[in-house]
Amino acid sequence: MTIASDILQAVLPAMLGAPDAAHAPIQPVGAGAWWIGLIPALPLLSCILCGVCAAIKVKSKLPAWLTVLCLGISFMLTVWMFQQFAGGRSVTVAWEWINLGWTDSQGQRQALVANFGFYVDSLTCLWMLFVTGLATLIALYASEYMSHDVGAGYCRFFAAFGLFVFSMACLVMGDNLILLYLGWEGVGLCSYLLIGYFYKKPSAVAAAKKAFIMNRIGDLGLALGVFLAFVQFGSVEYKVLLDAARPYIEAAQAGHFDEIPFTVQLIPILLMVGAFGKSAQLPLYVWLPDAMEGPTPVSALIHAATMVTAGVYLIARTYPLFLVSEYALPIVAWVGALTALVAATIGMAQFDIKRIMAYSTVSQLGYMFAGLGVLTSTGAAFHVFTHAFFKASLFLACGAVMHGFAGQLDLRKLSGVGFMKGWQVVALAMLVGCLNLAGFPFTAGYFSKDMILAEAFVTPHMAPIGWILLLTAGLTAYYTFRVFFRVFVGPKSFEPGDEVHAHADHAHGDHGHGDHGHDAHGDHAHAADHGHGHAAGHGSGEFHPHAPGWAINFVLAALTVLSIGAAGLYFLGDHGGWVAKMVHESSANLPAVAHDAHGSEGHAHGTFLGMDPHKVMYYVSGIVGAVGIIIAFGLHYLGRKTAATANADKLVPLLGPIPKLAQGKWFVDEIYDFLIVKPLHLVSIVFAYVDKLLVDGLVNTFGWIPRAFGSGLRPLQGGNLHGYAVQMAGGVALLLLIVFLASIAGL
Amino acid sequence: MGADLIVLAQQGFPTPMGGATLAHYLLVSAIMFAIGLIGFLTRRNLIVMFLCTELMFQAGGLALIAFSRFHLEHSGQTFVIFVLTVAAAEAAMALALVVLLFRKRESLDADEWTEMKG
Amino acid sequence: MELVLLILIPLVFAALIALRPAQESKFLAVIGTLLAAAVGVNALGRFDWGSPGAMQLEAAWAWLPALGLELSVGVDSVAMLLIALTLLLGPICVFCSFTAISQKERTYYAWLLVLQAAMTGVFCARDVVFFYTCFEFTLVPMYVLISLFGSTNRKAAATKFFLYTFTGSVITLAGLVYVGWYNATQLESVGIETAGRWTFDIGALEAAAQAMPANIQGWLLLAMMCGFAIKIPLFPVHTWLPLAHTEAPTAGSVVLAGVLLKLGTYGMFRFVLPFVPAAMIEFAPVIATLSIIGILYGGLICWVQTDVKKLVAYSSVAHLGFCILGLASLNTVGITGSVLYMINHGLSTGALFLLIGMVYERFHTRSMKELGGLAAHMPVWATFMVFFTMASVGLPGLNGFISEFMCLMGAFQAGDAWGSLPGGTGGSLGFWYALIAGLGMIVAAMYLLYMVGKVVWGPLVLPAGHHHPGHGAGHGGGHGHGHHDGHGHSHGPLPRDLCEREIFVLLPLAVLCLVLGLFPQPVIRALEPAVNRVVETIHLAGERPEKGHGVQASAPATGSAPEVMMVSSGHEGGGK
Amino acid sequence: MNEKLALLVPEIVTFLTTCLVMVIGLSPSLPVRRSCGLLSAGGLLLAAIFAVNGPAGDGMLPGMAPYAKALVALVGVLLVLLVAGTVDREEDARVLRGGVFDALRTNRAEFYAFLLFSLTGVMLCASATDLIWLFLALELTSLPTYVMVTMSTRGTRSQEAGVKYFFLGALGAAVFLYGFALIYGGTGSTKFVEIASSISENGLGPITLAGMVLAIIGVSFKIAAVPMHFYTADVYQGAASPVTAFLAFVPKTAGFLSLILLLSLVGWDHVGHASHGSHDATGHALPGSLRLVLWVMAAVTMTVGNVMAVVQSSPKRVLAYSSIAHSGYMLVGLLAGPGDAGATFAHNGLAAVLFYLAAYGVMNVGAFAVLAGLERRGRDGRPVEVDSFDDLRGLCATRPMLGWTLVISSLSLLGLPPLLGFFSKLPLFTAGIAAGEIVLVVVLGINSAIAAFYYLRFAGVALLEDPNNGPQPMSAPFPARAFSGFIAAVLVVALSVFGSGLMEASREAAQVPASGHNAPTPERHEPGPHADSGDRAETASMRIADRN
Repeated sequence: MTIASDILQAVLPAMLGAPDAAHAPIQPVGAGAWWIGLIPALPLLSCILCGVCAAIKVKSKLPAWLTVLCLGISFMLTVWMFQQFAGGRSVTVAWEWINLGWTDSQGQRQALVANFGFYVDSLTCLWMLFVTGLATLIALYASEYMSHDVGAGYCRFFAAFGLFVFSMACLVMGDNLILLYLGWEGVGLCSYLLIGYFYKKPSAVAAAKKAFIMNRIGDLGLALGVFLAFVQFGSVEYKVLLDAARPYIEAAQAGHFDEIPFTVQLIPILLMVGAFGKSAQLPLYVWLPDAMEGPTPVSALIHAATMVTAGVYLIARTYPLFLVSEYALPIVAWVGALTALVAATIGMAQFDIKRIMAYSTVSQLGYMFAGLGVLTSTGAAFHVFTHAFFKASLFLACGAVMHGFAGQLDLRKLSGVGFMKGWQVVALAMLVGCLNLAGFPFTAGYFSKDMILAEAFVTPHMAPIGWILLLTAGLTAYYTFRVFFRVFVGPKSFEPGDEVHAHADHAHGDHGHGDHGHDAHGDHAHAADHGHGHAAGHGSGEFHPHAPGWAINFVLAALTVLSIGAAGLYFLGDHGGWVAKMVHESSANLPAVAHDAHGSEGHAHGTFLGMDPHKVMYYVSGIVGAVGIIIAFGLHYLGRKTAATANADKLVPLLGPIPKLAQGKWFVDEIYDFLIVKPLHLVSIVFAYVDKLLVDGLVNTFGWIPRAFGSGLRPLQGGNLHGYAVQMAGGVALLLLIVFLASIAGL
Repeated sequence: MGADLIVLAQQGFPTPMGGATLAHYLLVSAIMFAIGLIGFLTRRNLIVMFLCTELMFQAGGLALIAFSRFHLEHSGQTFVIFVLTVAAAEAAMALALVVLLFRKRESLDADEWTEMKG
Repeated sequence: MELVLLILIPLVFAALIALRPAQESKFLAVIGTLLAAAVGVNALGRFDWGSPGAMQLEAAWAWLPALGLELSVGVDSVAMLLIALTLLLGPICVFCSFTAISQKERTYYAWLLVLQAAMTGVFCARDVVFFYTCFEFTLVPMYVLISLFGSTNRKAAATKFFLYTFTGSVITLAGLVYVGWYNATQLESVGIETAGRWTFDIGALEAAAQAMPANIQGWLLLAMMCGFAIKIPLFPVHTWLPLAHTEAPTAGSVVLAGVLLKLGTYGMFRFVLPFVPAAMIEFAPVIATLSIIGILYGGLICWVQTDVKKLVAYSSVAHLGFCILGLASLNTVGITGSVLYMINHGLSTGALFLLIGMVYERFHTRSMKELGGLAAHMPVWATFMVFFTMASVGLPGLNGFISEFMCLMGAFQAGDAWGSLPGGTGGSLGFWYALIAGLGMIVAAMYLLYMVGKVVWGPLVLPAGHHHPGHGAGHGGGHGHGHHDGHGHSHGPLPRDLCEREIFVLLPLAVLCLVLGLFPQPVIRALEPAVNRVVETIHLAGERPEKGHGVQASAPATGSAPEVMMVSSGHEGGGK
Repeated sequence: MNEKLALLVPEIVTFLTTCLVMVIGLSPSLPVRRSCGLLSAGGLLLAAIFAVNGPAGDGMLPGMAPYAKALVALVGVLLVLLVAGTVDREEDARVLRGGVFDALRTNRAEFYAFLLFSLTGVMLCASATDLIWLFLALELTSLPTYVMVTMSTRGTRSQEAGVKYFFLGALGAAVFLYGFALIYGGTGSTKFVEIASSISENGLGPITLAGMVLAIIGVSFKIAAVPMHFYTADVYQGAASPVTAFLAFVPKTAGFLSLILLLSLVGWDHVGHASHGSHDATGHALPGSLRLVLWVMAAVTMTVGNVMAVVQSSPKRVLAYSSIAHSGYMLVGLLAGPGDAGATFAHNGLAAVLFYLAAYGVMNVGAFAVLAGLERRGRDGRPVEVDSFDDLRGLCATRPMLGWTLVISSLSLLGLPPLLGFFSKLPLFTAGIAAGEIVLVVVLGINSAIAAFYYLRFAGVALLEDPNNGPQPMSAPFPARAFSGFIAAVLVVALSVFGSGLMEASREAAQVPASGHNAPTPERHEPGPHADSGDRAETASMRIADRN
């Protein structure tokens, strides 16, 4: 009868790969260990320590080491947590946060309870492992990357960094939706602070603001979802919520969505709005590319690996709620697929390598959403996991380039970087990352993408999504390798950027220095001042790119290894690998249907061109990826003599306005600006005037009335005895008349 | 109310008084009052104005006497004596005031005194 | 007795300040406010947090007994917490004025203390007239502070402030007196203990007002809201607030935002909700709609301001809209959120005004066109600014979040559609109210980040005439000379960035913002019984809409049919 | 006859003082002449003591006479202090310079005598039991004030004020005299008791009604209520400030006492005429037409007074118009009436009026004392009164005592809690609401807010403005004036804390005897604690019965 019920009926039995998960009773919620609280606490501690460093004006790399240390311990604790608690469900309550009770109309006691507590199951562990692990590595990377800014800015950076990890930990580990919300907005704040790290650049400030506000739009949806979840189930705690949704799952599986209350079905739709905001999905994705204004480690950690996957996490965490809604998952799937495609098309036409990576992030997030939507939470989670590593490594490689080439990110101005001295590690990391992203066979990205693609074709009615994703996979491979072929191989050539922060730009954030530009140059925008000054100072041709140091190389190497190694997870354990096992043990699992047969037979529900998608997709996606790479090779490597031009340029005129539009990001920002921001601003101005003239004017009118009356009556007080007498007599007469009339009226 | 007034007005005095009823006296009294009032409102000479107020006082006095007779009760007449006294006192004051004012402005026009207004 | 001391101490010190030389006044003010705070701490300690819903620390003295007045004080947890807020802001206001106020110090500090006494009085009053007395008397010190120590347009602002709020509250008084009369004369036959006696005791009048027919309750609601809505201020009677804020001195703005506006919301909590529950149920959508208009309209106006202080002032309109929305939701979560909002808004917005005042003291401008990128110039200030902005935005983990979230949640819960669901309370608001009010969260982010983006971030802009201490040597020579505090500045005692005193003023607020954001539960627990008391009242009124006389519940036999008909027709009348 | 005399002891004491002052004032010795004021004050104090300890009156409201007399005498003391130096200033100075004393050129004796006469008149109003008495008392109150106004300064303004006051006053007197005549005609008696019983037996006939209306309107000249208010601003401005203070209190008190008495002839318990809220089943209200007249008068009076005050630039004119507004407020109390038999203070509108009179007297003295306490050199070198807000600027800084007196008085007049003005307005609220006049109470409330505008100006100018740069006004060389203001300010504060006694007194003063023409409605029970007032009412009625 409906798409979703078909999907469920078809797929649910198929998904029950692990028989133990299928028939296991609902696990009781156990008590966690006290030290779990340390996992979020340590990053917070590092944040506080960095704040102290700022206060006592530390001028060394101490904040970075403190952060790395704290995050490292936190990571180790996470590993321990994984060993101790994965597979079960446990809650550790740090303290009572909100507990407000009342008696409802039936005389029942109800309470809004949200503790500062941590819910640990496999999903938590899965997420926390890469969050803390990557955070540690990237902090290490940043210790070098940000070294130009040692001082207050350095402290600020690492404080926000620590706070981010804390917030992310709350988001992932929180045992209720409100704590998740805390983490949710907390990561948003850190994102805001870090995007706006170079706060003298108006574009950075604008980007930070945009990110926060776009996220807030999503947050509103999330908040409403939380409200509705509470209203419906009387709790915001996972341990109640997830179990409370279970009774409805059976109805959903039977296709009887009309038996499920509308409010229950509405919850996931509201929650998903939040997820769209945080994970940069249509239509709220526009903030993420702009967020690249932040320092590259930030882009790597927050805007590629961790924070933006919070939306995926949210849906995975509340998967039971999504399963009982008729439209929620199809919407998620479609939004994800379209986002993947749109972002990929934009990514193809960009020249700024960091932006390309940003769009690829959006695109890959779309993949993950599509994966969730086509009922492979495993695939989505796996893709999150692999993506975290390879995308971080890609970003960090880009960051290394940016660091080394004075902020140069234009792929038309860089070429053959991989052949320069000291850049081999970067180039290798880049290559591995690109292969992963392109879905080159036997890379981690290949497996995780395959899982999603295959399920898209398996799931009934979702084949169009499969096709979109397949097309996107090809586009992804193309634009990924476009970057690689243009920047890292080919003739050696470069043009340094205009931002030489590596040498002299102590201005960022170091308040003491911030104003020299003013004395020297007057009112120019600050960042521009520096640019001009230094570009002139270095002269043309005198620029030597400085190759990354040990920290950057180490981190890149580690990430490269990890992203290769992540592929191995697919083979750990059976049927989908380690990640699948983790997911099945958690709330993201598709629950068992008690009554029907299960096993791999169910896979046959959807086909890919008449074949079993699970079997052929490995080849199909591998071929698609390879085709993309080959096209990129042809268009951007073959016969390329300079950095600026390539064979692809000849193609551009043939495509008409499309490349321009794609390069202009389909002008979505402009459309938003025109349709929403401008009118809203206009309305605000109108309101301001209305307030001043109408609302306040009305008040002033009321204030003016007595005055007007008084002025009006003044002539009656003409000072003339006769005038007074006449009026008195008139008044008497009038009163007598009143009495007369009143008497007649019978008063 | 109007009807009551007519009934009352048509009642004769308790003892014949040449056919004059209370209504006649009241009418005269009212006319006196009205003349006084109109005079007060229209004349500018302070002395004339004062006389007009006296006329109004006496209109009240006339009404009192008429009622006193009507009720066969003496307090109204007593009242009139007092009214006359008060009127005399007022007259004395009025004259003093008028003299004072005349000295200042060489005029008895009430409209000369409009310094304060508003 | 503590409560009376809390009122008396500031008054005594105000008198002392008036009598002693001007040089001593600021120290006397410090001592006075700190002493009051110490007594307040003692009162907090003596307050029995085990039964926070009950009136405690009560004391009463006869006062014009012929009029039935009583100088009676007593607090429940709501009042106690608001008193604590008042007492906290007292020393802060004094400290923040040390350098800002250099003339007429005696007048300034004395009136500041009088203001504190009056505000404390409002919160601890248990007698309507005493409440009203303090409520009105806050106007005088505020009037003095604005019109003596404000900026250019101060006279007009002060007058408008005074007259506007005064006009409204006179009508409120008429309404409350009406309740007094009702209690004294109309309730003899029904079984309310305090009825039939001329009294202004809040408890007694509460019982009396609840016993009123619905249509009269409607009128009473209107009358009471005249004063409270203006004070809050609720759209569309808010226009005095931006003006007053913009013109007021820093401490004035802090008190205004921190406590004075709360008099209105507290009044609603203390009088409107429990007095006229039936009418409140009926008019909740109206009040909620107004508050939502205030949220969005005020927020959007903020967005196009260029004066920072005006922006924050309008943001109060928006914020208080959330507060009222919470009250109008008429359920525990909403009202608790609202009460928390009263405290939180006082902390965060008060701090924002302090911060703006500190900048104003240095640059004598508040225009965002003339100020920008101060993070480079005043990093400590910028840190606080961002912190308190985030508190004001409602960032989770800071205080603003809990209250805003709960206000919205309350409104959401109060949906008629989900009256029977476990988390729903039923009511006349619901999804759409929460959704549209929730847009205010986005708008809040828009305007506050716009402000921060202009003032804190971005390229450094200082007003003309405020050249940063130059190094002359341009780039090369500049390194390492970054911390020439105060060098080259024309305004004597103030360093470039915040001095210790200013940090000392801000720190407690920041700490409280954090603490209330992360550990709100003690407060919530304290509020729960007090709020639930009110909610149950409303609940009772809602359960028996057909019986206008709530008291008839206790004597069901008296509810004869004609009377019921009359009351129900009155009910319709009240709805118009 | 003799028992009647006992009731009049305060008046007699005042009158004797008057005689004494008239003689003393002509003494060639300056110190003796100057003792006129002290002597008057002493006499008034004595009168007040007699009034307080004296017996209740025998009129319609037996308790009102002692209260009103004491009130008038005590406020009179303040006024006597305030009028110090109003007359004979130049004459005294001439004598001091060595000039020969000329009894013809001194006005002190007359001035104080007139003052005391006028006060005597008010006292007599309070104890009036007869229309003739009332008429004479009112005239005794008014006539001296005409002279006082005219002679208060040597400028033409005083004379202009005098002529306007006198002529319009005469017109008003003619109106109420005619009204009295009609009342007499309608009821056949000038005695209040008989009039009241006639009205309660025969109803309010057309002639009596017309008489009542005319009398009310005529007497409202004294209280400066619309439409008889036109003289107020000009007269108040023209008279010297101390005399203005006198005018704002004394004739107004006389007027309200008379109005209370006149309305008590009709009574407030006309059941069934009340058209207000149906929830108010007491039906205690005046007959509809009178109610309507008073309602309109009250609403219009307070509104006109306030809106006119808002646009004035002279402080004295502001106070004059505000005085009109205050009369409007008090009319609400009058309209509300005494409430149920034995009603508490809060329900008793008449008590509210009586208390308001006391409060207004005190606040009014405070405000005018400040104006009287200052002066400027005129163009001819003579001292002239201050009559501009500029002269009041920064008064709290330059002359703290006067300044704070002004601030306290004006804030109190504004009705700001916790000052006396608020606690005198509150009973008007309560009584108005108790009488079901909710709309009128709201009008009253809004008017208080309008009034805030100009009173705030007084307070603001004195407290917040910086002193004038130009020539400063000087203190008037009569410390008694400032002293009276100081006492008034102290009283304003003190009465707002300890005013309960006065409130109780005014409540007792405003008791209408229960044995009146209409028996109290049976279902309303009499509260116990006020039994003594019942006793008093009973004795009064017995007395009435005796006399009959």
